[in-house]
Amino acid sequence: MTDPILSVRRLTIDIPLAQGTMHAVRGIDFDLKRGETLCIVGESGSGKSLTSLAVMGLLSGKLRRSADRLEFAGIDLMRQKPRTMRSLRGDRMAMIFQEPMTSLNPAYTIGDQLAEAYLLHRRASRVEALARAVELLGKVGITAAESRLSQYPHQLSGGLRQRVMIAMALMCEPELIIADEPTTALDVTIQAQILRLLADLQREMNMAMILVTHDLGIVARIADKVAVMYAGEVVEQGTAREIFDNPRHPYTRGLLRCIPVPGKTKPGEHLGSIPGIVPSLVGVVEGCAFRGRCDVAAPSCADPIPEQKEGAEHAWRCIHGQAEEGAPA
Amino acid sequence: MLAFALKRLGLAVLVTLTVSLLSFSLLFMSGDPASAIAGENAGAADIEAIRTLYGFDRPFLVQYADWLFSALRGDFGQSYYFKLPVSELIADRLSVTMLLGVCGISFALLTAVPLGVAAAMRPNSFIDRTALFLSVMGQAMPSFWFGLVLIVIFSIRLGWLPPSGTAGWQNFVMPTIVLGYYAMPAIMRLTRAGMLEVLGADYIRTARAKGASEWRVMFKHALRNAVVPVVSLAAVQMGFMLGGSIVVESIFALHGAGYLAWESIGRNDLPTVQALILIFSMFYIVFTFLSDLANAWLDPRIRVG
Amino acid sequence: MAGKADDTLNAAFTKELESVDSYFNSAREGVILQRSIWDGLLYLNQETGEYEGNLATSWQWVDDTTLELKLREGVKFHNGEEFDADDVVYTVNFVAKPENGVVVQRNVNWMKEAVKVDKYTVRIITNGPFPAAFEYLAGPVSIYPNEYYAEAGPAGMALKPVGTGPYQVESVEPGKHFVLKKYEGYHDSPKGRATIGTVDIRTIPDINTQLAELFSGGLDFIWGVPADQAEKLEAMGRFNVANESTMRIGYLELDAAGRSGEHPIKKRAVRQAIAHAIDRQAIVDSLLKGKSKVVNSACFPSQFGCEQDVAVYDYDPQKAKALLAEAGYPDGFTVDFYAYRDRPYAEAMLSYLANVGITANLKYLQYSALREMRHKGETSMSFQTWGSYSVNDASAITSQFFKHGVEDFARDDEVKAWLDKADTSIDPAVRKENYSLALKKIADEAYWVPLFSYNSNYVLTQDAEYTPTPDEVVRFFQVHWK
Amino acid sequence: MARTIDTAAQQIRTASPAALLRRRIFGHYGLLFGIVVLATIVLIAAFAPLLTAHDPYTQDLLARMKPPFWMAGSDPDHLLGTDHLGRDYLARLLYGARISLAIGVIAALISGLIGTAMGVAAGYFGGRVDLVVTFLINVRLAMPVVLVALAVVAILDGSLQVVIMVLGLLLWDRFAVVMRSSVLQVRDLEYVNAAKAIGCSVPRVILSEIMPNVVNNLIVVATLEMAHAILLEAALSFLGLGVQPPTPSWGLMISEGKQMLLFEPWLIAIPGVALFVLVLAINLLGDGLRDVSAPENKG
Repeated sequence: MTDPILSVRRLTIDIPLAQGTMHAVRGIDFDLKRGETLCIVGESGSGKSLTSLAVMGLLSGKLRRSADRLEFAGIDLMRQKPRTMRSLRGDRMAMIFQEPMTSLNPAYTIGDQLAEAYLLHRRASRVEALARAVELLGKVGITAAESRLSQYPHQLSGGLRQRVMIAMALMCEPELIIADEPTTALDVTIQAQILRLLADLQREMNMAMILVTHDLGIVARIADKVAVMYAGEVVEQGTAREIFDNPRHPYTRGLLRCIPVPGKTKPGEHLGSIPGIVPSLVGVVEGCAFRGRCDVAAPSCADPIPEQKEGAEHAWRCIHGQAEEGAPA
Repeated sequence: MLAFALKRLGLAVLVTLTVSLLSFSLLFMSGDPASAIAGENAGAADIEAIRTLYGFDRPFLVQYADWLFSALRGDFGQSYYFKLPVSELIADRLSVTMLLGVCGISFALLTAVPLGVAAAMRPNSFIDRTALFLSVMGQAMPSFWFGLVLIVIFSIRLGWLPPSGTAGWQNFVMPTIVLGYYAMPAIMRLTRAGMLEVLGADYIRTARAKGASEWRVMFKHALRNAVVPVVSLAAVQMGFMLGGSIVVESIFALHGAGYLAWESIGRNDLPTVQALILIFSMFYIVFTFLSDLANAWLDPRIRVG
Repeated sequence: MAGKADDTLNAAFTKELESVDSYFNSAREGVILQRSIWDGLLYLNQETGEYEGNLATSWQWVDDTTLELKLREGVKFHNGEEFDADDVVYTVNFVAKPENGVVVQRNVNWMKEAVKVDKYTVRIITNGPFPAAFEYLAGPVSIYPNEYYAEAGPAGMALKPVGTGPYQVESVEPGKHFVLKKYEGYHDSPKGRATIGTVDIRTIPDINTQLAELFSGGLDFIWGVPADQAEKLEAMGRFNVANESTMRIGYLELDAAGRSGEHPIKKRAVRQAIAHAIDRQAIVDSLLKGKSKVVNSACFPSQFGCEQDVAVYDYDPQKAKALLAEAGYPDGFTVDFYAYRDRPYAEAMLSYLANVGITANLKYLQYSALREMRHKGETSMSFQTWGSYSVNDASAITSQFFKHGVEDFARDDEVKAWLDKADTSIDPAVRKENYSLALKKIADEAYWVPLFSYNSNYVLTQDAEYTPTPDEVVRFFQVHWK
Repeated sequence: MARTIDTAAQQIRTASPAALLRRRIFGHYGLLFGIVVLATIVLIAAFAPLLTAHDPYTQDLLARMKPPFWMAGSDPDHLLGTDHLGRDYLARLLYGARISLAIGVIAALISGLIGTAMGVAAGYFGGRVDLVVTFLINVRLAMPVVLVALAVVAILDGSLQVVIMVLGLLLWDRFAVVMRSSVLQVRDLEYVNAAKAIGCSVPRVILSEIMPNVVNNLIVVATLEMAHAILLEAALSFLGLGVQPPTPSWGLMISEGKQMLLFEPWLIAIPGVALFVLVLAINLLGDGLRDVSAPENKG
């Protein structure tokens, strides 16, 4: 096996607030290899988006990021100057955001915005950059690509804009692409097209991809690995097969309860709801954050929770798991 | 773009006509122009003769139309006071006022926009608070007071700048600051608010994700969008400044068009006042028209589709 | 910057002068320029009060309406044109024609025409006997070059004035900036030659700006400085401050004739009460200061015919109240009080009036607006001032306002008859007697409440000297460097 | 990103809306300052006769321009000295607060009524009404305010009523602009449509459904226009065409004191500072209200 292109250990993000520090992401680990797709799932506020922004180095100034390791292709992202980070972003790692309607600058043409990253990272003329833009627009399935270059974002539909966003992310053939809920703002029918497109391109260009999503149907279809986040922690991660077939964390199981048969969940279907509210992450958080909503909570859930492992990839944070259920083998 | 420009132009012409009609009727009510021209020792018969001679006895609308058509040819009549063609008189004074206005708005923009951007980049920082303080001061400080204070400091105490006149660039320093400071707060605040709003926008994150530098993000991606309302405001402020520079012109003895207008009101010099009100309103209209065009250029959502 | 070092006197006007052509402005600033740029036929010696020859060398009345003058030879205008009888004839005939629209008609409408006798002799024919003729010939009637004026007209003269005076005009920016240069070819006039090379005059409307310029050396000479500021300037010891009385007097114009309708002021007792109510001496002492004096007669004391032995209304609020009660207003009344200048003086008077029960509402208007109201007879009480155009003769003030014109609120036939007689007689004794009768009646009836004479403060840099005169005319040619 | 924090932060907000508002108000020093200072000035205006024994109109020509207490030669009887006619400066300042407040409040009321009516009509009805109103706003903006005000005051003489009326009739533009856009924003909201659907009359819909939702903006504009009117009156006074003496308006006091600016700067400094503080307080109040009612628009 090759080394992971992205390796994250004990990534922590703190948000200082007037009322105290909010521990939005609390020590998460994951690895991602070239050509792999990692899906991060979880409900709003679980820290999925922050995690992807942290990898890109795009957290706003007030947020504090720390990690034992945050390596991209052997580069320690924690220790890079902003300048180096800028040279990586848009070139070797790229990101697609969830709001195509607002993620494009209204003041510039599609062509300008597509060319920008290419011009920033490659020694290329504007003509070359635009040619590359046309090529990629074609790749993301936009017809009459040439004429689109001089159009402005407001002249395009949401689906087209998201295709443009994807093309923009791919301009420099990144090694890692992070897609943060790229389809939530779109029509259901278009969602499927866009996701299929993403998956195809990822395979074709042999990129590593992190896909942040709510949509378990998608996860089931395209994920190699899945990380389930809850209240700032990865409560369970493993290969897609492991997560869907053998979920160990009560939260994962809660999520999966509405999709009885993995692989048959329809695209666009949302996570089932689990009663109760997410606890405050401000101040010291001890024990399992899910215990307030958990059917199988025990007094020891308030103590630090050890990580349990099974095989090379599958890991979860719960006092239950192996002992209770037994290895499914 | 052309249709847009034409539409705005039509509106501009209509507004100009309305303003001129309003100002004409306002001044029509303001007293007997014949008596003003006749001077101190004129008898009733003299005044009557002048009234007929100048055509003040004709119906209001006829006089207005007459004036308007002459004005369209650039002929604003003779100043009752200076006995000179108004257009000649005004041309001379306007150059001072325009220069002052351009300097003033440039000063305002050159201080307000960087301050606003800096303040927006670091909300609640020292620079943000300084900018806020400056703008709050600017809004509450009467400009005549500020002008006189500057004279006391820079002309009398330090002797650096001449207090009055139009002899050289030094003469324009203080008037520019006073006039510019009047417009600065609003522009600063709008820039800051616009930048804050824009900096939170998703496309700024997109730009960062592409690896654009902070400088590029601020000035290429953010400012371009934040500046759209600022351009409109600056145009409005510029129009106000030209018409509102009376106080500044009077303090610094600049003999500009604003001061001329004020004096002409006192002298019942109607042709001059009418021409000036019309020209000031046209300035406003032209500036807003230009700013509309500039905005259309800056913001394709206005221009296209 | 300027001053003695480069032989330039920097001075300031407060108002924008409409036209440098002295016949086409009515402003004090215009008179000041006129005296420097042009000459009259005669000259009034301010010290002796005697008339001396200027462009004329001798003069005499041929009859009641014909004045013959011998002209000075060898005088040249600034543009090189030679001065002779043609210039006088052209100037007089031009300005005397009402349709040419000279602004201050009174200055010229006494002249019918001028007739050339020979190259250096002219006759001026007057419209009826006009005893004050010398006053005008030494004052506002200045002689223009006939050829140049015929070509340039008033508009050209305003932009590029040409005269015979001690200063010639270097540049004019209408209303804003005037530069005068010493005229090297000036004739041997009683005015004397200018000693300062350049006079640079800018219009600076704000008194604070004028003072700031003075402090920072941008100005060498300002005048009309209010009393309080002049006191402070004098205390600073950095400037020459001179005070001189002016011919301007302030007065309350009371509508005795009832032109503005029925109102208490029509009653004599009420007008007298108003006169008794105001402490004029206190206003002079505290506000006007300098050489100002309380005046009692409806003219400036030095003017010919200005009778001083008239009824005097002392400050006596009790008497004022008694007079009001007598007139049927024991509780006073309310009246609009119009004014156009010197707001503090007006305010001070309001307060005195309030003390005797008269509620006066101040209406502060622009001069022209107020004049229009007065011409229409809409004001029952207004605070006016009159400078007599520095003409040292009662005809320039009393006759101006009491001969049933639009500015006559007394409309007293008797007064008018006396004034007519005084104005048209050549005999000084007859004139004096009739002015006296008129002024006494005006005072007895309290048609006006004469208030005080004005004064003017002249402030110069320490490098320069100037002795002001009561006619309020600044003579640049008499300013000297120390 | 900011949004991410907001959503995150919102989760942990447990306080009630009222408590939150209270916290915002007391956390906003500008607003607090504005409220306290303005309230003080209003109280001073209301109780002026109790605060000084002097009458603001009584003059004493023998005691002119007595310096204020911090200068040598001051008279303990006249804490802030006397003016050019020997009137007590403190008394004039205290009574003057009434005039300046009256000018600000009434002018803002008049212009507020005009501007709101026009703006609401334009926003609510749209179409031709909107076109006409927008046109009128343009015309109004194109007129040079100071000049027109000067011209009108010069024609009609500068009594307090005239000055207030002129300012009121000239300053409605911002009301109209802001009200129009505010109404446009709420016009098609569900509850408005619901009110229309159940057959409420137009005035009723406007008064009970639309106005409550735009009143925040209205108040903010009103404060700013108040400040604007007060400053404009001072400028008119400076040019000699403001409120007539002997009314003790601050603008008039400045204009009277400016004559002695270079020698007795306190004459203009005292009313100048009072005017500055008043306008500052009103502006801070307006800014603060905007921040508190819509923190996302802070700026």
